[in-house]
Amino acid sequence: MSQATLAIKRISGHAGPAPGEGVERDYQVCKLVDTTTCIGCKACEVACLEWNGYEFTDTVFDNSYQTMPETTWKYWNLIKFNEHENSDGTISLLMRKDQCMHCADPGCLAACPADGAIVQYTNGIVDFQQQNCIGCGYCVSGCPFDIPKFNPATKKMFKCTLCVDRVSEGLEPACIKSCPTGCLHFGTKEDMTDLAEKRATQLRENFGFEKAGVYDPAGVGGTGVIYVLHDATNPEAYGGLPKDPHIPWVVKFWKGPAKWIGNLAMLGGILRVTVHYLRFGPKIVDGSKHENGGQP
Amino acid sequence: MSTSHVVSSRPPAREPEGVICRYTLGERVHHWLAALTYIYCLITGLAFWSPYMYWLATLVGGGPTARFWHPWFGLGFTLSIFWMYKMWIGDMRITDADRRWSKAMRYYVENQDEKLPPEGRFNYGQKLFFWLMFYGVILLVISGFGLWFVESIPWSLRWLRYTAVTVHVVAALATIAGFIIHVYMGTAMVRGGFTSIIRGEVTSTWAKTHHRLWYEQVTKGTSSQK
Amino acid sequence: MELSRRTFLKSALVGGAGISLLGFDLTPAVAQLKELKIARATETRSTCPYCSVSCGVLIYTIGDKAKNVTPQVIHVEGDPDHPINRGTLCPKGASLEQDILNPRRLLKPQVRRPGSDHWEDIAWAQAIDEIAHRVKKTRDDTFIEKDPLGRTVNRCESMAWIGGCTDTNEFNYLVVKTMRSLGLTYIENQARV
Amino acid sequence: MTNGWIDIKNTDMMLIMGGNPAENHPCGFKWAMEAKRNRNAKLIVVDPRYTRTASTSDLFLQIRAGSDIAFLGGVLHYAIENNRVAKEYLANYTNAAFVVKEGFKLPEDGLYSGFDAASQTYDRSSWNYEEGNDAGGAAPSHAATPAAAAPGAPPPLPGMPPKVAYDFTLQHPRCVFQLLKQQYSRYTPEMVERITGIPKDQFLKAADLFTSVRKDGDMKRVATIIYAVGWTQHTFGTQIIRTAAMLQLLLGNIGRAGGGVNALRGHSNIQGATDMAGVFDSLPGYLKVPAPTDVDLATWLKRITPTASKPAPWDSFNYYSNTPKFAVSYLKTFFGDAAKKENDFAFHYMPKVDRNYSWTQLWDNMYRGSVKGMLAFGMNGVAIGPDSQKNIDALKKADFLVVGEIYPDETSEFWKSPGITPEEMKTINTTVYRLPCAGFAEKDGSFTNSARWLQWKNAAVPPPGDCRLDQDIVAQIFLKVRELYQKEGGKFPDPILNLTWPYVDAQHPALADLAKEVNGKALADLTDPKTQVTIKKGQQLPGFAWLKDDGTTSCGNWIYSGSWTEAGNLLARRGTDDPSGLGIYQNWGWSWPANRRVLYNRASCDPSGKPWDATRRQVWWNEDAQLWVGNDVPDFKPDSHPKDHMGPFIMTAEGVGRLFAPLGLFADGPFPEHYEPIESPVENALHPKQSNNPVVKKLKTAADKYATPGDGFNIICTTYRLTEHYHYWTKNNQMNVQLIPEPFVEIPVELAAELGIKGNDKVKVTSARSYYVAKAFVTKRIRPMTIDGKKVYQIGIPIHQGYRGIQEDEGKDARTILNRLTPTVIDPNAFTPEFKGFLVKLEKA
Repeated sequence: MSQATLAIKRISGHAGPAPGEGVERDYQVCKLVDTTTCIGCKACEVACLEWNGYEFTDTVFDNSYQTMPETTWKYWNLIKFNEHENSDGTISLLMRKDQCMHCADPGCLAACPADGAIVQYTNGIVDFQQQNCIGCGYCVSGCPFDIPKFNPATKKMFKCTLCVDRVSEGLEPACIKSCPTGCLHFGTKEDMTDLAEKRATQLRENFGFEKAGVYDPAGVGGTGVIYVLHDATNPEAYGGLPKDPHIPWVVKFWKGPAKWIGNLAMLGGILRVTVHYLRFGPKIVDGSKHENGGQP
Repeated sequence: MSTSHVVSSRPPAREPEGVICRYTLGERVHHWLAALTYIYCLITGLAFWSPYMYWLATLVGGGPTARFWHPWFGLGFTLSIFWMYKMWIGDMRITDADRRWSKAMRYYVENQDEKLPPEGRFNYGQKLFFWLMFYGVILLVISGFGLWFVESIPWSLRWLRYTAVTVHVVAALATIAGFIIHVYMGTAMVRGGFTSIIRGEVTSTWAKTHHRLWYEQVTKGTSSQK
Repeated sequence: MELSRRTFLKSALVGGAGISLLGFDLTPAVAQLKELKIARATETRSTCPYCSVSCGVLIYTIGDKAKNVTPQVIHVEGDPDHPINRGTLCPKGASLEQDILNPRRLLKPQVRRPGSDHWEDIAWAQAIDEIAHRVKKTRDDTFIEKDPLGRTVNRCESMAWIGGCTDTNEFNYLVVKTMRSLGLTYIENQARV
Repeated sequence: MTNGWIDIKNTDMMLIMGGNPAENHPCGFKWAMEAKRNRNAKLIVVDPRYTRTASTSDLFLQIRAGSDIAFLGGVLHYAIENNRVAKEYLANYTNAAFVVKEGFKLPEDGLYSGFDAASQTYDRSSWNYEEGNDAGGAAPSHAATPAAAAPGAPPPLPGMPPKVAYDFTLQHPRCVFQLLKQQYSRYTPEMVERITGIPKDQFLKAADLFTSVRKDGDMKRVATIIYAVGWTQHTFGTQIIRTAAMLQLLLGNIGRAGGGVNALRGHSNIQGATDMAGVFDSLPGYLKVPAPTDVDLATWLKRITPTASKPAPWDSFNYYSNTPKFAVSYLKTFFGDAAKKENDFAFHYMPKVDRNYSWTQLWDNMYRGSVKGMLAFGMNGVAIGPDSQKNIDALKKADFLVVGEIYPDETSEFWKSPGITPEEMKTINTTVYRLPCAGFAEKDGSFTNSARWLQWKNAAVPPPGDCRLDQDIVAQIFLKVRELYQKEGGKFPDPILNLTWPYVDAQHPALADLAKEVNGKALADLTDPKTQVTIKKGQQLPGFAWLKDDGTTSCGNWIYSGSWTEAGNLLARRGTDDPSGLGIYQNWGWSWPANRRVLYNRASCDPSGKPWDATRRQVWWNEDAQLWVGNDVPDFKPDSHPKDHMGPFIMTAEGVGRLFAPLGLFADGPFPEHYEPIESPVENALHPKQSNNPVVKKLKTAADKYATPGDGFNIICTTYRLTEHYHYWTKNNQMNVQLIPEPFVEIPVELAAELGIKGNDKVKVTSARSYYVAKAFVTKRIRPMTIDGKKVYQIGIPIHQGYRGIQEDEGKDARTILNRLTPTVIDPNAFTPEFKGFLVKLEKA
């Protein structure tokens, strides 16, 4: 995997720059999820599980078609269902594929203290490297989308890899391939943004969805998964998609200014006591005879 | 309380002017329990704190091991602090003497101890450190649980995660500040202090100089007992 | 005593630096990319057995068809060349691997005897022999050559064949061929319901 | 499907009704989404529930289950009233201009002319065309012909006049168009609202949107209608589909890219099973089974071979006039040298059928004790129902049951179904053989999809354990029976002994050999007199045009002829070229008939042979070549000049689409009429005295019970599949079970509130037959309805559970075979049970 390190542009908990930062040209990959053509069939859920080969989950019916309440460490891709009542009294069944958003500015990576546990490849994929993960769960706090999940047995965090094993071999992610209606699409960020904007325009102009738009939140630097929504003003209706997601300011502060303030404070403390010693010296009770407090 | 501060039964020290037992064996054990657990948490905590210190985790067995033990050592530290609290609560209350001493603290810093009003068994600074560690550990342990079991905090209560992170960091930094001073004073600055927490003894002079009120109380007690 | 603490710290620091200097990399390895699990597996083209869309599926099996390999399914996904599904699959099609490798599969012939409360294993040869005898006896006992009006009907109304939804055309043909030759009239299929 | 999956992308307008393709055919549904994306096509969904298909619709209407004809009839009425009809298409390609016999009566009172109440049947002789010539004004410049039989419909009975009276101006009071107009004049928006529960304004919105493709006489735009078993599983199911076909003929949408009436079949190969005559009433290729009245081959052939019936100025190909060639080749294939001209090609070997041996009758007769043995291969009759308990009770009376399966199923374990005590088990004397079969990945062979595409698949792994290939099992049983007849003799052994068995390994017939046999081969050297092309004896035939009625060809199924020729296995072709961009894929697999992808594609051109829409050119008349050419194989006589006015519907005797279905085509009327389901909460608003389909007969055993609202059964229950599961199969698959782990009943919020039911509560649903227990799914996606002034609730239950599955195995006493609830009444034409829309009671369990 000698070249693989060059495909990394950010590394969590890492002192110094990542080996691939600014080294090679690469395109940003992106998943487009057009919720207006999602039929909630869960093919993406199955394809994800089949490809990644995790164990099955015992689920319980809970007054919904939704497979389970949230994604889990071994279920990375979940369609969230919402029987949404429209303003005119009609019903919409809103369905949205929930998974890692592969933020350009990933909060999980920012929060992670373990060197190399989270990496961002030059193509934008944010990937967890379980062998380096220390299971601290800081990524949970860093993520504005509630994505990283903890496997209590192995004490490692897991989430969607954007099928990095497939993508690095030139294939599309498993979920994308399976999607029957083409609600999922894969390509470069540029192309997907273009496609999404065109679709949103079409929805506004030809299908009467005046508020249709694209969800590509700037708060996290844009995402590697973008959505087309019938109503972009109300992303919360789509299974709680945050309206303006960003890395929690606490995490930003903690991993940013606080780091320097803390480090300076610690360094300052050490410097101060050193200066103090040099200036005032020790307190010696019994004169020079017994430096060590008069002990033998 | 005073009964615990008996003169060592060990053979008299070289200087007959006398040594006084400052810390019993139990006190020393607890101090060092707290110290070692704290230092472990400090090392691992610093490793998690900054990528430039992540190598510290390698020194103690690697990241996952560090992550595994950090909360357990933290719990150990908490317990030892609580034990100390039980042990020393009587000595740690802020008294009028402390208030007087605090006003003259500058002299202490500048090694002009002769200008200081007399102090009890622990001076005001030591007490401050004690309370800093005591309240610090409470915050650390509570926020620590939030970080330990972060995945069990539901998304709707995620503000708890953020609070936990903030509190843990702030509390840790505060204890580190105290810790730096404590270590400096205990090892480099106040000669005799380090030995006292190792061996438990100080000379009478030392006691008289730094903790006159305590010295008087102890010697009075001793004479009355002996 | 004097050395106790500072010495320890000093040696630890030097030791750590020493480990680094000696080439022990303290930085964990990064980017252990997962290998593509189907890279060299055998790919067989098939058709999904579920609904009538007829999605093309690729069944990946262990090995390269070399003699000394027993193929087993490791993955199933859509056939991107298939004009209808173009590689897509639904949640049923996407789980076909679990259909092929299913612990609930029936693996040996069984018989439940009259009045019994359990299955018994039966050898294939015996099962086929018994079934053939029953078919012949039932047919011989009830075969109708002429209806009450004296018209030739040559039919057997006392046995039924019901065929499934996933039978191939060729199997259906074989069924129609054999069952019609036995004179069966009750030949029905999932297609009816 | 008249068209195909990919062809849906060519449409401008979709009406999805009686189907839920987003959930049940997701990968085919992509093409509906493509039409929306690329053509701004609109999607109208009409369903009792707001389904996942509805979630992508532009307009959703909640309809009462079983009132589809009223809705479609209303749209027909709207189209005629608002002049949204394809006039030229209608006049030339349908039987609109045909004059119907005097004496024919429309069902104002619910009955057509000729009804006999005692036998509950119609004398259909008045449902015929008038014999004669032009009965109206002058003929239009281009004249045309009729016919909209669904693919595979049987040829009509003889009896139609060869020369039909006509009025090309469509003004004659007894011409089909005028009768049609009169018939649906009663289906006003107000009446539609009374029957279906769809508010008038919403109905009008839908009718306007759907018929907008013919706004201002435009012929370029195309609409499609997509349906599934939500239409077929009714006691008037065939007639719902006919209404849709008529609407599409009226709008000129049949035969065109992006148009048609598209049945989405529910299984991978039930299209193939129907083609191959896995059903009692046909022989391969939709040849009608011989009846006792067919005393010899000639009588049979005369009965099943239609003769052309058309207006004198028009031409009709009447392709079914070739029926004798298909039939004789079929007999030759089965009986080889034993089928000789002298013995009527062994016609007497064929069992003669003169009554209904369909699915429900089968179980009924087993229940009555006359069916003693059953071979069920991949067919879970207990779970499929209807009235699963009746089927269980029927099996208790059988002597033997042979089940070929890959999983333990309800049918093979009927003798230990929930509720059977150890004592009762001892009294069940059925011997059950359960034979482990091979799964799809372990077999090769071909499936025929909903769009009539035949595709070959390959085996990836050998069968596990002691499992055997299904074809081997059937062959081995048959050969053993044959051996017994050889040794011991028995009743009429001739067809058994003389059945051809030309397979290399007799005990293991290769599916490839069977496929070749199905295609057919020359039994003697054949020469085409026109082209002088010769086919040597023993060679595979290039297609059904080569079939002969003199015994010189064999062919197992004429519509599949051309699929495995001397060029090899065309079913396995993988050509991905699609030069027209219409999604035709001529070189992928093979499509019947003759590799045509869109049926009746001649109708995609105007009478002069030019495509209605130049941007979607399927076929056209090439004046230079004097031939029909195109991107698809013309479904037409290739050299028939447009001026000859041959009808584009070459499989009908009339050559045109049938708005009016004459004579014996349908048991219950030449036009569809709204009837109520057998169990309905209301009376028929059109004719309360004739609420139900008059020719539907209820079964009469003690098990066959039917409910009325008077008995307290007043909630409509409909049944359906979920996208997460496939039939009764994936309940054995952990992956799918985790997606939907438990059975449930979808209940409207309002009804749940009335009954004090909360989501996830256990509820009990009771029908006149039995009961069902599952969790409540309280949803806003089903709304209360007002039917003819009465508040009516509908609930829905998925079909997928039973008592054998990961979640339902022994010990769990799972009363979750949905079909415990469903009634044993059937459609009089297709014999499909009425699974959709029956009455139940609901309570908290």
